[in-house]
Amino acid sequence: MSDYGPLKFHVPEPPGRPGDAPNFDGIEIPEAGSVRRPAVDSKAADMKELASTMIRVLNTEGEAVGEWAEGLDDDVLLTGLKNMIRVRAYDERMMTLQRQGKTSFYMKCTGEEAIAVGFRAALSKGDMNFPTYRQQGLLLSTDYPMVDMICQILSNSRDPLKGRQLPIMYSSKEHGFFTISGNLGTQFIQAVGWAMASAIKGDTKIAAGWIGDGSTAATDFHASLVNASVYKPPVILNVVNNQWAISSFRGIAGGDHATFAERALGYDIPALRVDGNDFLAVYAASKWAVERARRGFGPTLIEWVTYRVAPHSTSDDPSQYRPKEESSAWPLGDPILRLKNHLVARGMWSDEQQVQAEAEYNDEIRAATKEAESYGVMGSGASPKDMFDDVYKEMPRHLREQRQKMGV
Amino acid sequence: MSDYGPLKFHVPEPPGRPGDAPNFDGIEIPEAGSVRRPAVDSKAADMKELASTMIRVLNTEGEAVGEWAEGLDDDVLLTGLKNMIRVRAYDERMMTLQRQGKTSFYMKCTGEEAIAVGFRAALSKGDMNFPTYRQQGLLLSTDYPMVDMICQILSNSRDPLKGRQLPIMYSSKEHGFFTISGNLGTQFIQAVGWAMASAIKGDTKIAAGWIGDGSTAATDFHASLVNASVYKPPVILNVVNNQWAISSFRGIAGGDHATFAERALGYDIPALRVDGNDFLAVYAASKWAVERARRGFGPTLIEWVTYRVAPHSTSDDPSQYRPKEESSAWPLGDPILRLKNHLVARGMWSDEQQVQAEAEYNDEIRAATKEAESYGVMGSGASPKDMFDDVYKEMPRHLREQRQKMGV
Amino acid sequence: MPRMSMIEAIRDAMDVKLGQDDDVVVYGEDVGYFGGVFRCTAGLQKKYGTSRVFDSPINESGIVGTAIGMGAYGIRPCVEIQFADYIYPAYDQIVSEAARLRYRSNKDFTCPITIRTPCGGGIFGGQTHSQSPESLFTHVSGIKTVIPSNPYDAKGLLIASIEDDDPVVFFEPKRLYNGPFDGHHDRPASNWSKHPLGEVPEGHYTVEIGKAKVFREGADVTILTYGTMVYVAEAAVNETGINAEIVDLRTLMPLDIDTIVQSVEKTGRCMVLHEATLTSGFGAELAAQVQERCFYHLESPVVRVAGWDTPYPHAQEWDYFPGPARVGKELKAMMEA
Amino acid sequence: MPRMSMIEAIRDAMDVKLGQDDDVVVYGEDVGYFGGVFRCTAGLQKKYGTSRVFDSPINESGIVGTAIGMGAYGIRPCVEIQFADYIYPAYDQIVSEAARLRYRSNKDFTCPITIRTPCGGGIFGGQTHSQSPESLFTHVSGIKTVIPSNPYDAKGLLIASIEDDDPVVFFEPKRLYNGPFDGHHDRPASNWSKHPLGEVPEGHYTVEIGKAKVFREGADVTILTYGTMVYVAEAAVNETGINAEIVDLRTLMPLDIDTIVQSVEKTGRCMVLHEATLTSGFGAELAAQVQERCFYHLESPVVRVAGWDTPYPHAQEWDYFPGPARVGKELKAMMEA
Ligand SMILES: Cc1ncc(C[n+]2csc(CCOP(=O)(O)OP(=O)(O)O)c2C)c(N)n1
Ligand SMILES: Cc1ncc(C[n+]2csc(CCOP(=O)(O)OP(=O)(O)O)c2C)c(N)n1
Ligand SMILES: [Mg+2]
Ligand SMILES: [Mg+2]
Repeated sequence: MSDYGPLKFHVPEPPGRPGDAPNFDGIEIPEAGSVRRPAVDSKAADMKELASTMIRVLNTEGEAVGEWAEGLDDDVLLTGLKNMIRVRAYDERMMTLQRQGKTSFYMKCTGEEAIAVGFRAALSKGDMNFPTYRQQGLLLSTDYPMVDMICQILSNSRDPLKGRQLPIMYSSKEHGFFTISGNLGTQFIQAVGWAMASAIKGDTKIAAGWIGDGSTAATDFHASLVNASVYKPPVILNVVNNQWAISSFRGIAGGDHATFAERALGYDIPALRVDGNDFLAVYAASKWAVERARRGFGPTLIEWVTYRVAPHSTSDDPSQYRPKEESSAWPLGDPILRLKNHLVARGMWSDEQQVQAEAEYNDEIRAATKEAESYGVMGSGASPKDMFDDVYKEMPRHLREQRQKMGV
Repeated sequence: MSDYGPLKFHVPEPPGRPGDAPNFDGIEIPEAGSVRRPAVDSKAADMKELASTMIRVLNTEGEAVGEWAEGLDDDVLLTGLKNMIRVRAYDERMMTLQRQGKTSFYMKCTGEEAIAVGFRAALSKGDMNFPTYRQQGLLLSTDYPMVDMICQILSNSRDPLKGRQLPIMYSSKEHGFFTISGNLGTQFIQAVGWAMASAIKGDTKIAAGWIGDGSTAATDFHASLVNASVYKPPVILNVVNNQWAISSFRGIAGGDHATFAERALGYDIPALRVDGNDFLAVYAASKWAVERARRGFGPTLIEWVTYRVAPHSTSDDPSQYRPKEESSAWPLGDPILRLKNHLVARGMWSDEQQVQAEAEYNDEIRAATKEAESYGVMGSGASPKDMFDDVYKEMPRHLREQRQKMGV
Repeated sequence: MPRMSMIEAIRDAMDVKLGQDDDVVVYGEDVGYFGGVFRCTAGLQKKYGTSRVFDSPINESGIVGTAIGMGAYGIRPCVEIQFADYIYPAYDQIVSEAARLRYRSNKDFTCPITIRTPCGGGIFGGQTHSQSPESLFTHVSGIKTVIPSNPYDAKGLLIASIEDDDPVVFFEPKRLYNGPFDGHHDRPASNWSKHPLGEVPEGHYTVEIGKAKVFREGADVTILTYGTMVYVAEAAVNETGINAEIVDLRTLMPLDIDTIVQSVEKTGRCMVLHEATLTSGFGAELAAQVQERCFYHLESPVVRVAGWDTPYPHAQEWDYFPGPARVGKELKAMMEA
Repeated sequence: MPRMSMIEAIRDAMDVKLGQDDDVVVYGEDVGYFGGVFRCTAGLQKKYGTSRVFDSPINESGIVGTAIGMGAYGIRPCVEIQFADYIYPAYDQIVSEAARLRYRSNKDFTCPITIRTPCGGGIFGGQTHSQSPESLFTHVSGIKTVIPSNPYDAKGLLIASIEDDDPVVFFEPKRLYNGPFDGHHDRPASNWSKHPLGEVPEGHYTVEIGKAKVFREGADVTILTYGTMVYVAEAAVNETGINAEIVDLRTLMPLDIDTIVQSVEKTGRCMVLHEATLTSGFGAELAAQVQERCFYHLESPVVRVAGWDTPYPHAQEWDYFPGPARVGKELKAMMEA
């Protein structure tokens, strides 16, 4: 064996660390409109290239081009823009609450707004999302009361989850929003199970799982793909590739030389890779996958290519591990700005309307915050009495004893 | 949503169940010699088609053809044939011991002998396998004492594992055979870790993980591919696709419409799909992957296409769930017969030598069995005294107390 | 009344629920066409179709994870983990998800699932076909843990589990599948057709989750036990002549502490007996509670008899298994304490 | 002697071992370049290179599984699970593999790995950043379970763990990272630089695994505890004026039963105190052993004070946490019993 040199250990590194210039050379960006749109009943094997490219609709001039631009509803675009503005304003305000010490924790989705908002627009009532903590846009695109969301953030006396959950871990069955888990990946397979149940019952509802690029490495990602591959349930498996998982870049999830969408192909699951900062592409791809699922053609995996502009959470400081200018150098731009430019170019929207919408949402959020705060802020709201409820449907004897002991 | 029909639930079924005629139409078998052999430093992306086809060397005339036939060592082929004969004879004899009640349990690898034997021939001393229970050929291709293997099967007083393990769960670090686990899939990721350690230390040793088609569904299969993708350690990830997992066919692992080899591509890991009943193909592919790993080009996944001729274990009766004639209809034939025919055709071997070799191994095994039985058979060998040792390196107080209590 | 083995009783429970309730589905590895490696689901796929009874990929996390999703949708999966030794890959789904859904969502989502799994040794299964991991579940708030010791209870408790709106881990002592087993492995095996507890009513009935049963009345010492050990305790009692009260717990969580306290206060002595590894086994919880609640009635310490703190060895199975001899010896020692 | 926080002491332990022994490697999620979400590995990658200190994919089973493979190869990985609440995906690897290798292979293969993980609540982390799952590991034969309560012990025990030839699960009470915490969350936080146990010698030393420490001598009641609860016990003792002996167990498995028995025989009373959920917590094992071994010395039942049997709620954190008021109340009640 003497003619073999010593082996070397390989640990992938991102193209830039603090002090380096941002470098996105590794991200190949095809022309908008260059990717075909196959029929929704296409076989995975017949559309493999869609996992390696990137579906994009908006070109640099802000025009909607190509097959994926066809049949998009203008109302959806207008509403989408407004919802994205609303999400961003909400995030800003909640960050402020955290800085004011009114809540313990917050997580923003800045730069990723198009994904949840655009996807939600393609769903119907009764469909169920299994979101991560960065899909507030799903809930903020519905009529779920914003006050209730803020009460959850504040863990106050009107918190719909009674203070039991970390802020941002909303739950609303009614609004197709599964209770968020702190454990990464676990809900992805539950989405598959939910969709299996819908198929078993001969229902028409579909499910959507959500996972981050880093979390694709988790155990249940594979369980999800295997079960989706075997039972072909009506589920959409969303991978939000925002390039970072706290301080680890996509390469630490094995996503440097293959795309996350390509993972699906080995399981005979069709996959789309989509510009996640292009609202039109998001909406078009979502519609395609929803139609496919609801027509009984089974699962689709979608990789949404985007960038986590914000810190991971209020506990995080990204300047410790990535170039400071990285987020502004991100080549796919700002989803709000891109959709706005498109609508302005088409004469459907104006700068004034934009300013006005921002102001309106700020007002809405300010009012909602005020109302929410009237029910208390962190540390002053939730009651210890509630602590022993709902561990089981009926409180067993030992919990009754413990509650008694606590004197509540 | 009224224009959508009710969803249907899909559960894959094998092409045949008891009473049906065997049907292997789904198994595409390319011509021997038709698949190219890329350089060992090829990128995964540049050899994708090797995951979807099947590398075959022996054609129907028993000739070795194509690029993968080049540079194979005749000695290895002769030794390989003998080792396969030895493995099959060993399996037969151990089954008899089980029927005689001398052991509680046994598992055969009939029809799959070429894989472990051919693979082992490509390894060097110091390399480590992380086998499943169907790779006895790895150990039987080395000078590991057969008597010791049988003593393990008999759980007798000379059992190297002191009766602690279920029969067939051998362990021999010295012979590059990691202690077998009853838990499926767990060792696959350990193989990756072992290879990482070898690379970290600048060693030249490589590791090989082993897993069955059914077990690719397990959690740690994904952990293994992710870690292999990220750190590119010198590991070969062997998937033995013998079509069945107890009563479940490959489709229940999601392997009906995509190959198991194709799974690797989404992780940027190169993959070979190989006729596992063709000893020459097995050896050639193994050599390629071993060379690739040892030269520092990282992991390879190999799908070995074969058929589980035997029942799952001595507790199983396959006539309950698959057509009786399925194993004889298996289109890739018997690995021993195929290699024998090749060697006979080339004048390197004869029918007489075959008969003689069989007789020799039967004698060896009979003698080894006799010796092993002299150390006791199931229920009469292992000592309760040994039960408390080796839970920890040093026996803690509570185990000393328990041993005392037991009175040994 | 028909006599059934425990396997038949368990199958019958699923049959009854599959027949009564379209929302019940049954799946797991080899559970569909083949009917399970222990045959507990034999015939059910044929009767109810592949959408109701089917095979799963070999991924226990996936089995439980999909079940949780189905439960959230609103149906009632009853899934099988082929051996309790293989439940660990599903542990995260059970602990972090099944157990927490109701609580964390303020009952917006619930988890009406049942996880059946064969446990315990005595079949020469070695380290990975013999384990009794029940205490790992009793520590997890939000899970119910059930373990029947006979066909009647098995059917009634399994129906109750499937109907329960909370997640239940349902342990099936595999050594009891075919007959009661008292630990005398060298004697001929008996089977349920000769045992009164093999009498299993047809159709629907339930045994309440959370209720223990006094299996044998006695005055001098209480034996708290469950599963296979019920019969080992009985054998030890018969062989020593000690007049013990044997309590078959049947459910570990929620625990029927009233029945326990009542018995121990009567007898003044208590043995806790299980097959699982001693340290941090469920016996620890039982001993802790008994000494806390019955301190002034106890004439001697609560004694635990359990599997040794080693992996379950293959060849030394009968040295590991807490059989009637070991139990009898400890019982006698207790009575002298 | 330098004063260190517990974070610094833990980092220093790894630094010492990385420097002394080429076979030691350190990895986990965000552990490499960034240095860990709690900064326990800050600077180590820079000092030792990416082959010795590196980031892992988010797959806890993979972290432990690769570590087991490395241990089998012959090196000594010390890995981090970012929060103990996320150790469950690795549970199968720990229980079925790490714990069993030596035994099942008759020491042909061993598992000299250390799994570090922050545990416990008190930082407003909610259900999934607050758990204390230690008892789930004490039930598993073959694993050692360590939980230090101060910087000195943390460094010495971590070095001992890395040098140990068996797998160690090393719990780090995250509420103690920066300073001792007595449960009075509404008072200013103190830090280790002001505490004698913040004195940490430079270089190599070990604290023996399996040895408890009498943290405070006392005559009237023994408090068995570990981790954060050591300081809560101390506060309760100071506030009630009850002369309790506080035993800091430091290692749960193997347990230092001699120190425990000696103390309880002296005081005649025993409280067991931990933050983990009560039922089947490690306190159950302690209570079971104490009543068994010290029965005739006990003047009152062993009392357990623990986290309630619910998930760890976010907003009700201080109602859940067994603080000095609750401990003090129970202590007083015990003394009257
Ligand atoms: C099982 C598990 N392991 C680790 C963590 C800690 N953790 C929380 S978020 C996070 C990074 C996730 O990154 P990604 O999946 O890319 O999602 P993103 O935050 O970028 O949206 C980690 C490691 C966790 N919550 N659960
Ligand atoms: C984690 C786990 N789940 C289930 C089992 C039970 N089991 C043993 S072998 C087997 C089938 C494995 O099939 P495959 O991986 O195809 O290997 P083969 O037996 O065909 O060689 C099953 C389900 C197990 N041993 N471990
Ligand atoms: Mg991310
Ligand atoms: Mg197989």
